[in-house]
Amino acid sequence: MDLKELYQEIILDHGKNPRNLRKTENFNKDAKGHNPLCGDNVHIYLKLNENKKVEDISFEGHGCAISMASASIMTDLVKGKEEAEVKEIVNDFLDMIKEKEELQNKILNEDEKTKLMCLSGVKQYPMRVKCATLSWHTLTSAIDDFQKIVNTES
Amino acid sequence: MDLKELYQEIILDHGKNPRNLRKTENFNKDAKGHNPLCGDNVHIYLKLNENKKVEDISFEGHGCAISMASASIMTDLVKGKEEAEVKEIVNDFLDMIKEKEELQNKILNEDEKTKLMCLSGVKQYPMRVKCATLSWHTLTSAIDDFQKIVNTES
Amino acid sequence: MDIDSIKKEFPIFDNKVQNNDLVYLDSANSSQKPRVVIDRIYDFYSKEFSNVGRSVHYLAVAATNLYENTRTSVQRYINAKDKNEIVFTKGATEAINLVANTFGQKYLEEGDEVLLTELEHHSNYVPWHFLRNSKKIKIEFAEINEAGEITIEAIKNKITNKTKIISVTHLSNVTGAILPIKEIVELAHSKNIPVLVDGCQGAPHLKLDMQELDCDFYAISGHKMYGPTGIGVLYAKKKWLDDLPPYQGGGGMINEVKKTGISYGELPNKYEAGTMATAQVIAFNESIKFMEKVGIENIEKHEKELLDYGLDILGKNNSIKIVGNPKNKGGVISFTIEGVHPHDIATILDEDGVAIRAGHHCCQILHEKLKLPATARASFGIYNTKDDIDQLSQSIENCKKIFNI
Amino acid sequence: MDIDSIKKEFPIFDNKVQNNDLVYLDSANSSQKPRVVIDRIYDFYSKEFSNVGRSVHYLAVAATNLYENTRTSVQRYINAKDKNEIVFTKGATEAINLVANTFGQKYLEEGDEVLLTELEHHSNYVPWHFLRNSKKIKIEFAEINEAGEITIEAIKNKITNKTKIISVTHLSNVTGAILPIKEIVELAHSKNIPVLVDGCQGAPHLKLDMQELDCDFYAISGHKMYGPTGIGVLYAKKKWLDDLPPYQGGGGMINEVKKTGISYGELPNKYEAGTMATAQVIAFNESIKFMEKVGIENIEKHEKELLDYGLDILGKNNSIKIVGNPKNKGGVISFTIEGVHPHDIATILDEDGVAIRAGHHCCQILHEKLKLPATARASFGIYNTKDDIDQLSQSIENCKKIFNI
Ligand SMILES: Cc1ncc(COP(=O)(O)O)c(C=O)c1O
Ligand SMILES: Cc1ncc(COP(=O)(O)O)c(C=O)c1O
Repeated sequence: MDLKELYQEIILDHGKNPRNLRKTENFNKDAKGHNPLCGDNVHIYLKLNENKKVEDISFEGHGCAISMASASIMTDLVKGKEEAEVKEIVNDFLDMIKEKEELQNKILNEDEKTKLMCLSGVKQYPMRVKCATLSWHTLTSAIDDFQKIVNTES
Repeated sequence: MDLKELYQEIILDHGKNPRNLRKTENFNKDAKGHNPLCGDNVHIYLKLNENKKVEDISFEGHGCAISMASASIMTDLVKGKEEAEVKEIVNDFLDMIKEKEELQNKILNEDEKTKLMCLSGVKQYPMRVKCATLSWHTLTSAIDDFQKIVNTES
Repeated sequence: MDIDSIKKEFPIFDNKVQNNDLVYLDSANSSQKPRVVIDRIYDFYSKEFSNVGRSVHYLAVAATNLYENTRTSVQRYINAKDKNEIVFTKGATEAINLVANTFGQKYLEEGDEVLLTELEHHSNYVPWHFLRNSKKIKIEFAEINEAGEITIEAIKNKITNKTKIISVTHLSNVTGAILPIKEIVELAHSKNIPVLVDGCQGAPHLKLDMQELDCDFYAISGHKMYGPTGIGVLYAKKKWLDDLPPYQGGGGMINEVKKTGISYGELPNKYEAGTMATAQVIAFNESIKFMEKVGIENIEKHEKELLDYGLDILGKNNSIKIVGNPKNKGGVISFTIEGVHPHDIATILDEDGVAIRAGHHCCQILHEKLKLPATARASFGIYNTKDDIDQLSQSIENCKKIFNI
Repeated sequence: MDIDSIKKEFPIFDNKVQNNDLVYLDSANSSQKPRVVIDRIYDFYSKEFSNVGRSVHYLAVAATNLYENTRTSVQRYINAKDKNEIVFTKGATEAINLVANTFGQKYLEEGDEVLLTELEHHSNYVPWHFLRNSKKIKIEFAEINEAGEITIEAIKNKITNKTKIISVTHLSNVTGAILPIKEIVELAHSKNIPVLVDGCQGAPHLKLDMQELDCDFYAISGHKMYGPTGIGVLYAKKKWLDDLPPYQGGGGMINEVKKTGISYGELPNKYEAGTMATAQVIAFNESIKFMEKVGIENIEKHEKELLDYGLDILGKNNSIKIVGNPKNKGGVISFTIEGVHPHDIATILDEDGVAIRAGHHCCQILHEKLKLPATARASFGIYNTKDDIDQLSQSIENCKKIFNI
């Protein structure tokens, strides 16, 4: 294992200065996520326009560098995408963290993919996978309008 | 260990043909004993006369050769004794089974003691000690008018 | 199947017990452990020990993975649909208490009925008895027939519109009767009644398929499956685990905890409060794998052969009365000898190294019904041989001699 | 005391963890096991295995005696008055659930209050929360002071004439605060209120004397006392065990079982339903004997030295904030580093073989009060050395470097 791969500059940067760490005004979808193991919390706010495009996305919460960076990068990347595209990106990311070598989606460009792959270092740290995926699971809940709190412990 | 010591002729005899296996008419004291481990049951009936002498003693119940023989020999030996003497014999027997080499009481004669010592073989079989002592504990309860059912598992 | 080489995998048989070879015929009580299980515990404590699920350091991560691997193995072994339908408990007794308590809390009311059978072990009666006291429910017992079996009719006879749950053993630890679980479940489900199966004697000896059996709950003890003590499994359909309240409260089973309220964790955490029996769960994986390696079909076949052999030999002995004569029977022979109390039998057999059990086997209801205060019981495991049964038979002769029969 | 030779008795330290020596600072979570304990389990399964209490054959008798010997050892170790005041459970969590459930059933009614503290582990809150739901009781929390302690005044402040039981930790697994149990018990008893002590962190680190403490209940986890997983102890005064209803139902805890009713067994059987964690109980005797051999005074002294050394070294580091500053403190240092989340600290330390725990340590109430979502925690056991703390300190520096602090 290599810590440097986990804590790359970009992760540390997003972890320390997370983008979109605020609350979207007039959001029309939201969901809360919680990791009971460590107490990490995230609240995702989403504003979809009439064409189901992500007009704005933001989050509030606290957590480790990995979870903050993951939420930060995620919100950056899905902004402006359509709902269906967002879902594809989310699933692709979760598959990659779980088992796949590479991202498969054709929505993100290579730069964006490279950015996202920075989070793949977490695969070597099974207990930290939940940190990286919490905000993504929560985003799915927001889109699907699940009222239940997402809980990554199980 | 030696099975022959445990299953002596006298034990087998008392086990198969227990003395006093009946119910005393007009008993004035009684108690039930139960071993939840194996389901052995005994019910002791006692008739003390006005001088607190054991006018009659009997028992009902079922159990292994050891427990039946023990009840049989016990009832034989305490008949005609005074309440205080009975208690002394009971305690002496229980002490002997527990730890003492010999019986200490001066109430029983040598023949009677020899008979009682036939039960000492059980000391080498810790799980069977309860079989040998159930009726004795129950006799104590009867004398003390304990309403609680005696239970030798603990 | 080569029993001799299987037997060699159980270190206990390398040692003499009071100068005798051990003839262990008490597996229905608890089975012996193969080397792989014992070694796994040793290695885990020696090289890998950590608590699971709570720390992020290397040993904790590794232990957590091992722990969850056992869940996957159990799921595979009993063919459960979902990994999270496997809850670890300290034993079958706790598993049944868990269901009785949580189902009782939520669904049982005064006058409701719980249907058991006369074959049940105390562990599948006392937990329901608690509800008789606290909730004023009734307990009904399906009756055995002459053969010591529970037929589907016996169950049907006792179902009323008040019956809220049926809880039955898979295989009687006294008569050996194997219950028609699939039929019972079908019948029960046709009336919307859930079924709990006490699988203590089923899991070590019968091929299991939860999706085919379709029961709602199935309780297992690890120590009867060549596994460690202190570990059991509750299989429950996911819908029940989602629906029922938690059983014990503590660390690990919560989601969010505030002074004013608590939300509970998701499956499987909801039912695993506090530090679990980590080492035992991890080693239990080896029991499952051991049984898979031997093959449950082979185990069934071998034990059936032993049973037939044993019934034949003991059946020829006129002094012996065998308790129950079920058509569908597992490797358990309970018997009495006229004139010798079962405890005396057990003590005398023990002198030859033959370990059997005597008493009511935690089935007082059955023994009362049979009008027998106690029975002697020989029960089989994968390591038993026909020689063991010959020795049993011979020691019984010795017993008769001592008692002049 | 020669720590090096004591450390050699723990096989785990013979192995590298990811090429590093293991610096195990997670003993408050679970302790490592000495060879005597591991060997005892191995030998028991290999040569002596049998279920206890139920069969009369040789192995069963021997196992039963070994099992009961542990009860005697625990009695001696905690100086309980009576052997039957020792009940074996699967862990402290179960022990607390047992008391909450049975005491709650019998004595708690709507509006009654249970008094806990803000330091409590979830295992000493959730079981009481169940009663808040089922019985409409109230739960009060004695508040911590600035130092992260619970004073006798904090308890006094929250006692009302509705307080029916007080349940408090002996030693906080986060701030390390040692509570004034004796004073709390005296105060409580003067108002006829029983006291349960969550002794999870007390038993492994402090000299115990039940007759002197005089508490009504004391809960212990074996796995934090250098013992196996899956074994715990509930100490309870005999009067309570006689008085309270049973907790789980099953084999072994009954007296007589009939279709119409059941009478329960006497102590200690009443609270030990089903097949217990036999091997674990038997091996736990070795943990007790191991601790007796080292000497609890020596353990206390050694851990105090480590604590002072650790507080000194970490205290000098300006980036580190230590959580709580109790006067009377056990071997636990919880801390935060400004700018690095505890989970990141734990992962980075782990890379050097330093095992600590990060999170809320099952104490969300406390963390909410402290306004800290999570903390990092180093906790000590008998095998830790000052070198371990030096390594901790050095790895923290590495952590700061990665995060550019
Ligand atoms: C103070 C305290 N109480 C209770 C517990 C729960 O103990 P267990 O998980 O062993 O049941 C722990 C340990 O996790 C603890 O530290
Ligand atoms: C049929 C049956 N049910 C329940 C039990 C109880 O299992 P345990 O004691 O392992 O909890 C047993 C074994 O003793 C059994 O044979």
